[in-house]
Amino acid sequence: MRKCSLDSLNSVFAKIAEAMALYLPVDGSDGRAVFSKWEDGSVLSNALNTVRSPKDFFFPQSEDLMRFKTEGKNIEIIDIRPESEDFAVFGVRACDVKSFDILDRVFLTEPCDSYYASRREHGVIISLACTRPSETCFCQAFGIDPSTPAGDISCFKTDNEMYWQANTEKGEALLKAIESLTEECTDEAVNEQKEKIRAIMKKLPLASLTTNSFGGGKTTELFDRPEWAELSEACLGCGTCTFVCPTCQCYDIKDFNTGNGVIRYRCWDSCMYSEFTRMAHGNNRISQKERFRQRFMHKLVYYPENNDGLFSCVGCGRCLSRCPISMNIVKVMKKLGGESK
Amino acid sequence: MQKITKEQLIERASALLRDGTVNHVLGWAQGEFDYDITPAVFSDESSLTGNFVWNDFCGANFSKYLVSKCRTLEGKILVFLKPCDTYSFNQLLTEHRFDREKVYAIGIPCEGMADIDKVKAICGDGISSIDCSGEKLSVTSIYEDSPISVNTADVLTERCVNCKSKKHVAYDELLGDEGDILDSARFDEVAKIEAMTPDERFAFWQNELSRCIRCNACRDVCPACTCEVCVFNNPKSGVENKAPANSFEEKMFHIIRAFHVAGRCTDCGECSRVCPQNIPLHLLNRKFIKEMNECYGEYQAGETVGSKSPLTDYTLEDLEPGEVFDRGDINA
Amino acid sequence: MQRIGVFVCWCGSNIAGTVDVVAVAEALKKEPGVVFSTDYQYMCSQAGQDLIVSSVKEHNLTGLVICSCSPRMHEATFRKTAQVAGLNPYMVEIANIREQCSWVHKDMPIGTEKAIILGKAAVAKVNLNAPLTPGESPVTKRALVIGGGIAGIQTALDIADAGFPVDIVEKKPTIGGKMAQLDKTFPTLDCAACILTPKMVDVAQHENIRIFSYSEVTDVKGFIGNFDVTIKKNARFVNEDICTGCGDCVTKCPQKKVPNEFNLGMDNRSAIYIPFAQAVPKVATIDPAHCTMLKTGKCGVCSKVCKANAIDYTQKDEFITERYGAIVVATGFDPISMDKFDEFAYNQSKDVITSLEFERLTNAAGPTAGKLLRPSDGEHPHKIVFVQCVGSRCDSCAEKGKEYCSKICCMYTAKHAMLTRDKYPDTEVYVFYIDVRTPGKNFDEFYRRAVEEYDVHYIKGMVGKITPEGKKLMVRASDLLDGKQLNIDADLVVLATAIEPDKSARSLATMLTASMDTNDFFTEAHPKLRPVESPTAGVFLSGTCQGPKDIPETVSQAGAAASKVIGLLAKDKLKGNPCVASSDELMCNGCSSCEKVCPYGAITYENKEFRMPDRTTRVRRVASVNPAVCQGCGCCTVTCPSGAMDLRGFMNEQIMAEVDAICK
Amino acid sequence: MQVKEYKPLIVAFCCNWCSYAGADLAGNNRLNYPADVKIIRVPCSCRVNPMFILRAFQRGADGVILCGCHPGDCHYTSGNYFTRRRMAMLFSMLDFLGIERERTRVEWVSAAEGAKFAATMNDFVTQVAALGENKRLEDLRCKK
Amino acid sequence: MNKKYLREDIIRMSGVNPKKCMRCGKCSGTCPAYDEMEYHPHQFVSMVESGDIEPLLESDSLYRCLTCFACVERCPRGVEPAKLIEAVRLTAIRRQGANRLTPNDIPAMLDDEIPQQALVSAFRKYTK
Repeated sequence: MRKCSLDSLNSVFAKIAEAMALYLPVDGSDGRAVFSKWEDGSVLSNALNTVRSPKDFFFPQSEDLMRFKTEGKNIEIIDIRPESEDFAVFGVRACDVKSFDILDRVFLTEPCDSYYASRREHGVIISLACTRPSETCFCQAFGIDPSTPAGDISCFKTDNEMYWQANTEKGEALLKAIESLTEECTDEAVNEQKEKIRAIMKKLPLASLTTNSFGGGKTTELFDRPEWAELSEACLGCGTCTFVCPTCQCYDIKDFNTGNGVIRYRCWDSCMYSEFTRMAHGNNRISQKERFRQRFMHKLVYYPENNDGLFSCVGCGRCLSRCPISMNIVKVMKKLGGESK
Repeated sequence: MQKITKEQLIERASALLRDGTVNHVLGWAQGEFDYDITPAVFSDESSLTGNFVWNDFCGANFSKYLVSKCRTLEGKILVFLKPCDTYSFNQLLTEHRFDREKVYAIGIPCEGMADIDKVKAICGDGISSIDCSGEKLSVTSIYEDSPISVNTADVLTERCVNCKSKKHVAYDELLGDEGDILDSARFDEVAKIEAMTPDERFAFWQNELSRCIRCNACRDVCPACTCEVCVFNNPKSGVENKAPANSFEEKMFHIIRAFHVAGRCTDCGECSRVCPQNIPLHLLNRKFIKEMNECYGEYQAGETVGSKSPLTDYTLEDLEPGEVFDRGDINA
Repeated sequence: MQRIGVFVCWCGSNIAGTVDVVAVAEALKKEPGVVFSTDYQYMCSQAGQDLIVSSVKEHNLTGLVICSCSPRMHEATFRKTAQVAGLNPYMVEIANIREQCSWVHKDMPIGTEKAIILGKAAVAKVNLNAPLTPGESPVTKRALVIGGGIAGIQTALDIADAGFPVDIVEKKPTIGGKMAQLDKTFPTLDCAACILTPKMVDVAQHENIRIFSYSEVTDVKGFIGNFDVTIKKNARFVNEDICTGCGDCVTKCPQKKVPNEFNLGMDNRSAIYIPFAQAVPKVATIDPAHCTMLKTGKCGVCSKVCKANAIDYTQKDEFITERYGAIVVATGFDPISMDKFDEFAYNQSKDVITSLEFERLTNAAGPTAGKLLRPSDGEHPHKIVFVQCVGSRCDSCAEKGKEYCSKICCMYTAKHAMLTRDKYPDTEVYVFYIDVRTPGKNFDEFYRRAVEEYDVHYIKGMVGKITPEGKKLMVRASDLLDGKQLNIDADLVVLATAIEPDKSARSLATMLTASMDTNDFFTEAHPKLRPVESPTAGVFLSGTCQGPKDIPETVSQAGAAASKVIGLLAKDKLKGNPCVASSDELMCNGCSSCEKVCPYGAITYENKEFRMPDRTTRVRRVASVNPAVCQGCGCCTVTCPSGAMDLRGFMNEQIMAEVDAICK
Repeated sequence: MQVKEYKPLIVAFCCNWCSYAGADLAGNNRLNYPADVKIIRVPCSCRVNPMFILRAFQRGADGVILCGCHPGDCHYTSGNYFTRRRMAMLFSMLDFLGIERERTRVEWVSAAEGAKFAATMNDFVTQVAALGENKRLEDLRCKK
Repeated sequence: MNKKYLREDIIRMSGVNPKKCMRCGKCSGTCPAYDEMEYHPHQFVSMVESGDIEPLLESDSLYRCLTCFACVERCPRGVEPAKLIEAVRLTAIRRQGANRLTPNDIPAMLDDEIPQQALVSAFRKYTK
């Protein structure tokens, strides 16, 4: 384990930025934290987390896949994929780090999504342990320990120091690069901090939330529960929850005719939208109740069923704070029997 | 603190349910915390007593829900309307969007709603409860030993800071006292932007709109957006897309959204309230309102049912588009 | 996918001089959907059209792009060609590479590049064209003529003679109009009444004509072939069906001090009156503003003397709604007010009169029984000054008069001068003119006779000022040819006042959605080629409502309007313009925005049952466009927030495809 | 690479009854105006949806001008009055967003005003050319 | 001064467009000073239009115009002959480089009959 003083953090970031683009949460003009590219003087945000998740770096909201040029009856396909360059994302919280496990299982299993894979390959995730979890946090329900985040490098921030712990080869290499600006240290202070955080976690209002009623094999039990109607009653059908979610991975592929050829691109889609997966015969989920149910069944039942019991929610709490009508996965879980003790 | 209490509302709603005047109540339901309140339909007294809530976080405008609920619910619906909600209510009636016969509207006074993000800016994360019953908000946090006292005025949502009216323009029954139409400073922010140079304005909006994630929350919450199929969902419209692919699309979405509601927007402020990216969308709507007021005479959408909006009307002497820029301060 | 043929016209050197037509044809070959592209010298010639027809057959074309002159010139031509070739005529688009390209650009490469782009836009549009079929609407075989002057009378008679029923709406108690007030008519000097009153009688007796006198049109709805018109029959307090026109009531009426408008206020009539002896319908009318009975409830003399029992003091205004296939506007003219022309002392002296007043003074049925006497003292005037162009040909900024030439004044002034000299050879007559305009059959000969045979003093120059001095009127004027100023002590001055459209025309135009020019004359659909039709389909123009005219011209226009109406009424069905708005009911949310902006009232709402995506049925309010009423402006399409409303032939997608093609 | 002379691309929406005929008259009278102006025929100026204007800018237009009958002369009696309000509002919104107001214009051109049409187009092209390329409402994907 | 320039200058000074004249002569028909004038109001208009200005400058007619504006008031075409005459007058005065009337001339002209207004008007007319 290595450490540097918080005062020297800027020069450490500068060093990293020499080698690759570095992104970190800073306070945006509206006062909310946002990941942005490090420039000299960028100040690490004190906020718990960003509105948009770090998913964006690996699976951007909109991305051009290829171009077609037509002349007469000929079509030319042009690969417009830019060369992937190395980059690092600093300040990824434990929950968000976990989201990459979930995304990887979707995008990296065959057929592998080469666009995502290339970014995963070139991206270094530098996580940051939480110090002040929010009332909306419920990562522990999914077995995530916010005090000990994974990632290529795990960082821990104390009052005066930043501690760096490499977990992967990529992480080792990066730590090597900043070796001159950090010093070797013990993990004593870090452990002390971890205990403190774990104590706070117990006090959180959502600490008692459990996933006992969910998981693979629960489809028949949950699918026709009458509560879905009430839960989805007020849902506006907007895509806020899906777009701020670090684990939502649905997208649509569309062609855009520029007038000088066609760009094929993909962009996030949302299962909350009435046009989602619309087919020639129409929509298969015809009301908002079904669309609403789909989202939560997917996160809590279908995904774990196909992925060794792994839930596709990490408890980051973004949807809790951003839903226009304050309906969210926690309310769903509680209603359908997610609280025990 | 709201002048009318949760108990008064529950009592009145229960009575109306009991005597069969209404079959359902559109109200606010208690969430996990004191501030995450969800609109809900209550169909019996016990659910009202168990879940109904009325406090400083009941921002949601129920007018738009009437469009769908009048179609799906059997019987008559009681809806609670804050003063600003009543304008949307009328505007929707003007546009024949729901069946007035199916609705029993109770106007309730509103002292302004609090913005949880503003509360958190003061108290930080970790809020375990907020007591709205006193003069000030009393915020309890897991990180603090004793509750933090917060001035309601400091945490009002933007739309409530510039509240345009405390008067209800539509209701079947009014609980509490009727208020007045207020002299708000709601156009000041617009004027400030107008006073910028074009380059500054461009930079300002570039920064704001670049944050848009096209979640459509602004549209989906908007009581003026009740199209059967939105142009942004209709591939034939030529503007359909699911993501703002670049800065042009960000701007186009917001220009068209604002233009489509121009003359129909009651300035209820829901768009800005729900924007997860904190984009001041209401400023675009207010720009249109300000412009139309100045060029074509004062008009408040939803003030009366059946009125003609400035864009579906004209006079022979209207300003030319070029003159609109050069008109100076015609009200001065 | 369409199979489009592109035809690039040289228009001789008109296009080919600045645009490389071969290159245009070649470039457009590469556009999506284009399977054939060629150029030809004159595409609109028979050979050119044959080329199009044969190419359609040979290449199995489904759409045509003609790169040629303006669509305003030959769109109709090429649509017919397409029809001959078996295509829907609306599968043709024109790229305007003449008026909007070769004629405005000089440089060949630039012109060619632009022509290609315009061609691409047309190709892009045709790719999205759909066959359009005009809707059909029935024709109500009845015409309405608004105005019962000579124009309205002639139009009504001509239509009625062709076997179609006609209604005339006249706001005065009698038909006849201005012509009934005239004495003699130029250039033949036959008496106006002698030629007009038989026609009025014809109207009254015609089995196909109904007269709504003392009535006004208050509302017009509908469209060509199907106008629903509300006519307000003003209460005349006399039962028209019973009144025999005997005139006993008129003689006995105690209230006799009402200015007689038929004689322009130069004498009085009674409160119950028949405007003149030959009035049609010849029935009495009570003027409610002056009738003692109606004002105070005390009198009732007329009722007592009426043997037919026709007086009905309780009569109310009556509203009649009738459907018409065609409407003819014949609202006529009025002389302008002289109030603003202080220099002519019209309001200061009774002996300054207008020409129309002069007509009444010389008319045997007029206030002086045809004797030319001064209105002030009833003496015979010995020196009369006629002033031409009073209020006509004024600059618009002068704000007093009218910018146009009133056309008839030169001739009637010559007539007045001649008649005066003929009847009263002891009278000196001066005519002040700016120009004497006499284009017309026997017109100049007539004017020359006034000068040469009747010794009328024509003086080139304008009267500057008239000052009443004692019994005389001092007329100061310039004689431009002699270069001197004249001061004439006239006994009577006659002003040839400008004429203007009747005041009721403006509100009528709004009801009819017919356009007017800045002077409130009705605009014709085409100034040369469609002079008797209004741009609003089914509305026709007769007489001076369209512009100043003399009687022969009015009558010929009236006949022309009638023949257009007959042509329309002879049809059983009308084909509409297929480029109309239509609402996609699945998208429409029934918000009523479109209804608010439609100038034709073409949009209505209905509750329809729909099957929803969630397999329920729902009754929804949706807009529906009456294709026969819609004129295709497209205003509704922009107002519709959901884009449910679209315009056939100019669909959103088509226009955006054009934008894309131009901007790529 | 040779630097290409900057030529603004102007899309002109012309109503069929007045302005399109005015443009034809400009042609009949051989009144020159830059070829950068490309005319799209619409039945009435009120047919022009703000979306068309944004679309033109998106696709690379540098200026958009709308021509219709003079107020009071609309073939459809009132279309241009609605145009006048709509465009006044749209343009002022574009201005509010910092987009150059000189890129948009509404001009009333009658069928008799061929000279006005040509003069308007000459003036508008000069005005737009002075601003240079449209950068604020461009869609980079549509660049050549 | 060349003829063309002179014409343009007078037109510019007066703001009058003589082309609008339709030769009706109403100005001359209305002119109270007609008989005093060698050239009459309508001739001013037509001579300025044709550029035949020298005779006007030489003529005494310039100073016979009372500037009563009757011609301006009554012209049906809005030509405003009096303004044109005023401009010709001004040109004549400028050309002479001297005022036709100086304050020194006044005492000799004074008598009890002359109203004050006439003096002021004379100054306006005869001085630059």
